[in-house]
Amino acid sequence: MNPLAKLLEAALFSSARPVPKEELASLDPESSPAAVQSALDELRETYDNNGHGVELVELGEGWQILTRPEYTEAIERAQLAVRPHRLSAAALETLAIIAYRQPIGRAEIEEIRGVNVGGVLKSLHERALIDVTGRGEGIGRPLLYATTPLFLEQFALRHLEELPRADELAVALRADPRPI
Amino acid sequence: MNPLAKLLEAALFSSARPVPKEELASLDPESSPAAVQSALDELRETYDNNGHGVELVELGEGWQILTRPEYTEAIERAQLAVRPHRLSAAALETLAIIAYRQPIGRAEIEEIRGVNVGGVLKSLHERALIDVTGRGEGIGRPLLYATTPLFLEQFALRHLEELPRADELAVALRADPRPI
Amino acid sequence: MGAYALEQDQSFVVDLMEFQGPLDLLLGLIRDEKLDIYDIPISRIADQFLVRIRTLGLDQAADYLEMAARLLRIKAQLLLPRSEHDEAWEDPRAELVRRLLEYQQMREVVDVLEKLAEERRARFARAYVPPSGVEPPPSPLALSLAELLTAIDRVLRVAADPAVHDVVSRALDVDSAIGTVRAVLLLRERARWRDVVRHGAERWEILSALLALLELARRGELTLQQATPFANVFITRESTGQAA
Repeated sequence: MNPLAKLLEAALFSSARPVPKEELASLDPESSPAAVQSALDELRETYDNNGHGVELVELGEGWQILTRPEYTEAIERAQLAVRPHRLSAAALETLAIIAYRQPIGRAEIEEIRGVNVGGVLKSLHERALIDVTGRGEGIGRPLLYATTPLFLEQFALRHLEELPRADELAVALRADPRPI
Repeated sequence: MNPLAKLLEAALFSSARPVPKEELASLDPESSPAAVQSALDELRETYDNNGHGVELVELGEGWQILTRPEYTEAIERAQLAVRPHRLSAAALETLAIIAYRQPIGRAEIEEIRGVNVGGVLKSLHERALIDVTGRGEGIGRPLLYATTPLFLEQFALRHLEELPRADELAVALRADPRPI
Repeated sequence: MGAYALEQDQSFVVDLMEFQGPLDLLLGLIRDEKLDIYDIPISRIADQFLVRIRTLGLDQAADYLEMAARLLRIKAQLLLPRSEHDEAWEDPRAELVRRLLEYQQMREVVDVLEKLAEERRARFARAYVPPSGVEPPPSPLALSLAELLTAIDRVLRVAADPAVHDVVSRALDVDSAIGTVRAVLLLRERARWRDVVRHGAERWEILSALLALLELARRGELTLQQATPFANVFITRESTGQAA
């Protein structure tokens, strides 16, 4: 490919959005609009004729390199097979609170996190990381949640006492300049 | 290119991070590891020989397509992408120690650097360049830190063994100072 | 953002001074004076160290003061009289030399890392990531202790702040009510209205619970029975309903 086509390929590859032709032209002020167009044509033909898994397309907003649609399914399947599911930050925080304060009711968790945790509790419960262990005293005798044996297993903990104490954690994870 | 190479190209284009080898292999369950490797080689050679603006590199426990360095300046000038921030000297020193001595606790890092590293550890952890991997023996069972795959990725390393060995460094450790 | 975070810690001060800490400053002095690292004239270097941290304004920093104290201690130890042929005598500078060499080694690695990072920074990865077409089916959970610890840290930081309560009118929360009902039915097969709605519940809670019961009955997870109007509502878990 000619040098301008290579530059355009690199630029299109590293841009998060389709790139309008004027922006592509600004990559090399020496090149005429006609040269930019012929470089785009060359890039497109390279992808089409040499058998590539990607193609160059012109969308409303500009030019973009996209993977060919016939590979989408295989790619998504492979990602799912290999990339494990992660808990959301909200779920982890809720789990952390339950681990340290169990048994604990929903209102108390919401008090600490400052947001509604109904949906999060539900999904943690569905994942069998927490369980209802009883009911608390007080108004409405709230359900109390605790972590399950699966929770320990998932975090490779032998028992809950292996979690750091709150004060240790503050020392370990937080900026903590020595007193001068 | 052969069909597997095209599929691999599409998969590598679909990811902003290096694609792990297992994921590449599971794209086509019929293909042997040798076939995957030779398709990767074909893809790399295509990029190298046919004059492309991108290249295929192996790093951080996987494969990734990256733009060639000669286009970086033009792409940045056209504001199509920006380079990430440089790490501070404090961050680099701490990372260097962790990379060689992992898993390592905070006190030991501070002993080598001669300064408090609480804040640096926290920011490295937030940037996912280091991770807590367990707890050490001894008083307070300190948290132990290790580098992450993202560390390898950001330093374009395939594995930690690519860093120079201690005996390859100019400064050799000598046990005792000369007698006075 | 990352750079900003790094500037927050105290190493920022030292960064400004172009020294990464007392060991770095000490190495600088040794280099400037062209001294032999294995044979440091401690008395001279200790005095210079004190002058430098004073002029650099580092004489308040704990790490530098600690090193100054260490140097003065070594100086004092070297002044103690010792016999000509004392086999057991250990050079009090040995530990300092070891640390200086170790630090120098590490700085060498930093140079390597810096070069690698620069090379990687000069290449861009694909920025556009195609949106995934389908809602991913539940795949095995990947949980790391580190993630949990970070979450705890976030919680602690937030929880340490004084709680500020704003009174807002709440919308219905059927999802959580469904969770409550399911949780109750995990504990026992039959439950009553009172078990899923707390005494003195607010109107939105009562409505949420009611809608939750109806929804779960519709999904076949439970059956609702009421013998007569205004009598107790019995909630019975369906054995075919979802398992715990």
